[in-house]
Amino acid sequence: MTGDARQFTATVSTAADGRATLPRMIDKFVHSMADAMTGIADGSTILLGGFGDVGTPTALLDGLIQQGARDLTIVAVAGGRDGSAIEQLLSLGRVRKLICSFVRPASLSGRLLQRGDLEVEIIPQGTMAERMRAAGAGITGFYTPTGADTLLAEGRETREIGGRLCLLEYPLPGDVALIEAWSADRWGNLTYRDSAQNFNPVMAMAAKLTIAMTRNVAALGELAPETIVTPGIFVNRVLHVPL
Amino acid sequence: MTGDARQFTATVSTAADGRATLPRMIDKFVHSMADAMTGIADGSTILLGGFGDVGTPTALLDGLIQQGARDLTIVAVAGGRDGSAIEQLLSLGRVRKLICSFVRPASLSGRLLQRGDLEVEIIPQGTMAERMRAAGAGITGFYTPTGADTLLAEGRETREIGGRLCLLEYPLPGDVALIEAWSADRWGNLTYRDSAQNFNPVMAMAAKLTIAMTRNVAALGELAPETIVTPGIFVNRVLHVPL
Amino acid sequence: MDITPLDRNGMAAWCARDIPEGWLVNLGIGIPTLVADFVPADREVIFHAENGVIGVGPAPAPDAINPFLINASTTHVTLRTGGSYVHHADSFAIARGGHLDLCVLGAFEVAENGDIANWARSADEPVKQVGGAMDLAIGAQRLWVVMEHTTREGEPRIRQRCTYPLTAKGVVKRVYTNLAVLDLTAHGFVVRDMIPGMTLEALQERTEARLLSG
Amino acid sequence: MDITPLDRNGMAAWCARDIPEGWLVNLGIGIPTLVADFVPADREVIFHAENGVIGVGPAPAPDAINPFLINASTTHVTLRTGGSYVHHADSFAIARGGHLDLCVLGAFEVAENGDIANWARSADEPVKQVGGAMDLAIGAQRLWVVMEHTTREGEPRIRQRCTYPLTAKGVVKRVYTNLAVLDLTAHGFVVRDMIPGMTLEALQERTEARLLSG
Repeated sequence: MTGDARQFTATVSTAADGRATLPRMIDKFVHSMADAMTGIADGSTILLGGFGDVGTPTALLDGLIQQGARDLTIVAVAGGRDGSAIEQLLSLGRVRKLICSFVRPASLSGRLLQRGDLEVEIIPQGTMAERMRAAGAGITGFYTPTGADTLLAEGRETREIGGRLCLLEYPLPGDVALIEAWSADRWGNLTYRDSAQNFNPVMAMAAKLTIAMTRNVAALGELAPETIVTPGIFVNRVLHVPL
Repeated sequence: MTGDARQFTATVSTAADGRATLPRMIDKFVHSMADAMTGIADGSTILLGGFGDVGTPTALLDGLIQQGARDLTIVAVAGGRDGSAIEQLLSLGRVRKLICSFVRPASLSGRLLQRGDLEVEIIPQGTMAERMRAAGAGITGFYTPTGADTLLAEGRETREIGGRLCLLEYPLPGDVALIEAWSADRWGNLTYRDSAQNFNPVMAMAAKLTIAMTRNVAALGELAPETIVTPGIFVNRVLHVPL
Repeated sequence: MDITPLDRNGMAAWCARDIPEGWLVNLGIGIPTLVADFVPADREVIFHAENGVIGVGPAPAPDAINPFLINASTTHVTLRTGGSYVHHADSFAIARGGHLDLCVLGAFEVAENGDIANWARSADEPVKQVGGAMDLAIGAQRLWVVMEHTTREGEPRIRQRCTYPLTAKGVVKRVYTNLAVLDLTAHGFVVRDMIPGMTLEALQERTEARLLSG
Repeated sequence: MDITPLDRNGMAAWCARDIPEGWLVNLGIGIPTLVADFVPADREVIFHAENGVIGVGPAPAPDAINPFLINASTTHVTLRTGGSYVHHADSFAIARGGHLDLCVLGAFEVAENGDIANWARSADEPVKQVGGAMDLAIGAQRLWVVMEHTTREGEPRIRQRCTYPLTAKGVVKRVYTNLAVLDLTAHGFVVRDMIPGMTLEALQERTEARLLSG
């Protein structure tokens, strides 16, 4: 007889992990905005996808405003135009800090910044994307020539590599990522439409809790494997918000 | 009248860049193995795609053997089984150094290594992939916990980040990448089949000269933009090698 | 009572039972790869392979092999419905970035400080088999090891300190052997399960590290 | 003879003529974005936009706007046949990794040591407009600048040294202004072309850096 664990009745419980031990199909869809926003704590760092109006999860930002979390750090490509959801978050006093690649003087974030009423960290756009990728990829720091010869390097650690001055950059992880997808299945696999990828796939990797709104719902297997840009393993919740 | 440069006859020549100034459609297809291998110099570092037999550009390796370049540094996932094209390169004495994540004791690379007749650099597989991505992405160095607590870290620069010991790793660029694609168009846009991506897209980014063999040829525009994995901007030459 | 140590399949099955639905799991080469065979097909566990497969499915029928679809052991596999592909850098971003709920590796030795040694039997060994083990060991949320309890010569592999070159420090959370299941806690190894007929005393005799009863 | 400085379109067209077939080119916001309009549609130049578009095509017809397809200026564009998309980290990997044959940026000032300043008029300026310019400036194979030769007040923008905060050091290769085209060489600025009626002396009067005749 060969030993076979299947004969034993004793099972090592995994309940200590806080996970259910009963089989349960993977289904990342939530069915209300309230469920999508559950548990976002005050003080969270929110990675906010989109570039311009494309790929921007506006409905989720509205949900975040409803949900009420405050003292937020918002990471986004820019400080938001007037009329944007970022402006609304700012005007409600819910943002402690803004991390972005630029701020328009003619916007609420620009005016708050000029008055010294908002903490803003400006990061070169490529470094911002790369810092989030590093967070998602377990890279604990990296060197880049970007910005090394500029004011942004003042007081920071630099190093010459290959004859080029480089800045040391650290990962930029999020507590939450809010992203927009074109289509999603119950595993959380996501596709994007045209230029609507932008920051979304990178932010999905970089946050502890990734919440996606999707314009379309696909059955599992309906999205061709070669068209899936964000594997569902990076996504925690999906909310269907039709176009 | 508004000034309009189109009225001028003088044109600033770009011939100083060594590029042709005459309009010429982008067409990266080459039509012979000899053309594909042109200019690979002795002493080159060759990034060699594939994992097992999948995505491995065997025909291009045969072409490299024919082409005759020597004193090569080969970067590949492993040292090659007996019967592989890597073994053939090794047995012809064309390899000065092998950079890989493991070597099988029962292979020519293993036997050469045991005899001290081959320089081998062993890199953890994920670090190897990331070092090539760094080369392609202009990241001049990065920190990773991978291997930091091991023999591979001996004598190397480490740094504690977030309470974790990390190793400093540098980019791993190639002079040439040899890769296999499933389909390609004249811009060099590439798709891969199933698990045949592996190292290929990363190596395409990391080499000065990327040579792809493709199993299929597509007209420009035939590959759906959302299925293109390697944009043609990373590819220099494409050779059609039907399955 | 006679004791019958588990064979490779038995160890794999023991481990498989403890993998809950929904986890993303990487299985190392050797016995760990067998674990997938003992996870019921209707339990949605997502297996990750280093060569960029997310959602590795069971072996194909011999007449339905897809030559472009292999796992990290270069064995032909299938893709589970819902699965997808990434390239090697993104695949290891998954591993290193903490996205694996679990990695199961084989080992030469594990120690009560959580160290694992699985790639070389001595520092001088010329032929080094690192592969992706170091990236996986440091990156996964949990590292479980499946291995024989002792060497063929009867030497212990569950150590106070590893004697072989390390793969990673302080990462092992659980060990499945052909004799027992051990959890690694702040106090050391705790015996969670043993094969029929095995006693804590007999197990301790085959183990260098001190064992605590669960 | 009267001189008529070029307008924005004139500068863009001047630059456009010098971009050869086959190059991968990123155009910064402002005048550089106009450059694409002056590259003939049958000349295969691949335009890259930071938001992950490779192969930006011309503006769509007003009734054929794709709301999901914009360039880095958030203007609606089309995708050229053969174009594709990547995410933001990969898009800047293209820029930083040296894959752009050319980047064309606007600037406040450039200097004879190749420095460029294009994001802030003083170190104390609270509202900073960095965007992707620093990544593009350090990464492209060639950086060309398109800008007015002087400020509205007649102050020179072609400097011995930049007076505004730098975007990057030593990267500028060529400058297109409304008056001239200057190449940056090891010896400094060399005048490659001037608008009709302009003389080297008159141009030097509007330029702080020393100009060499081409």
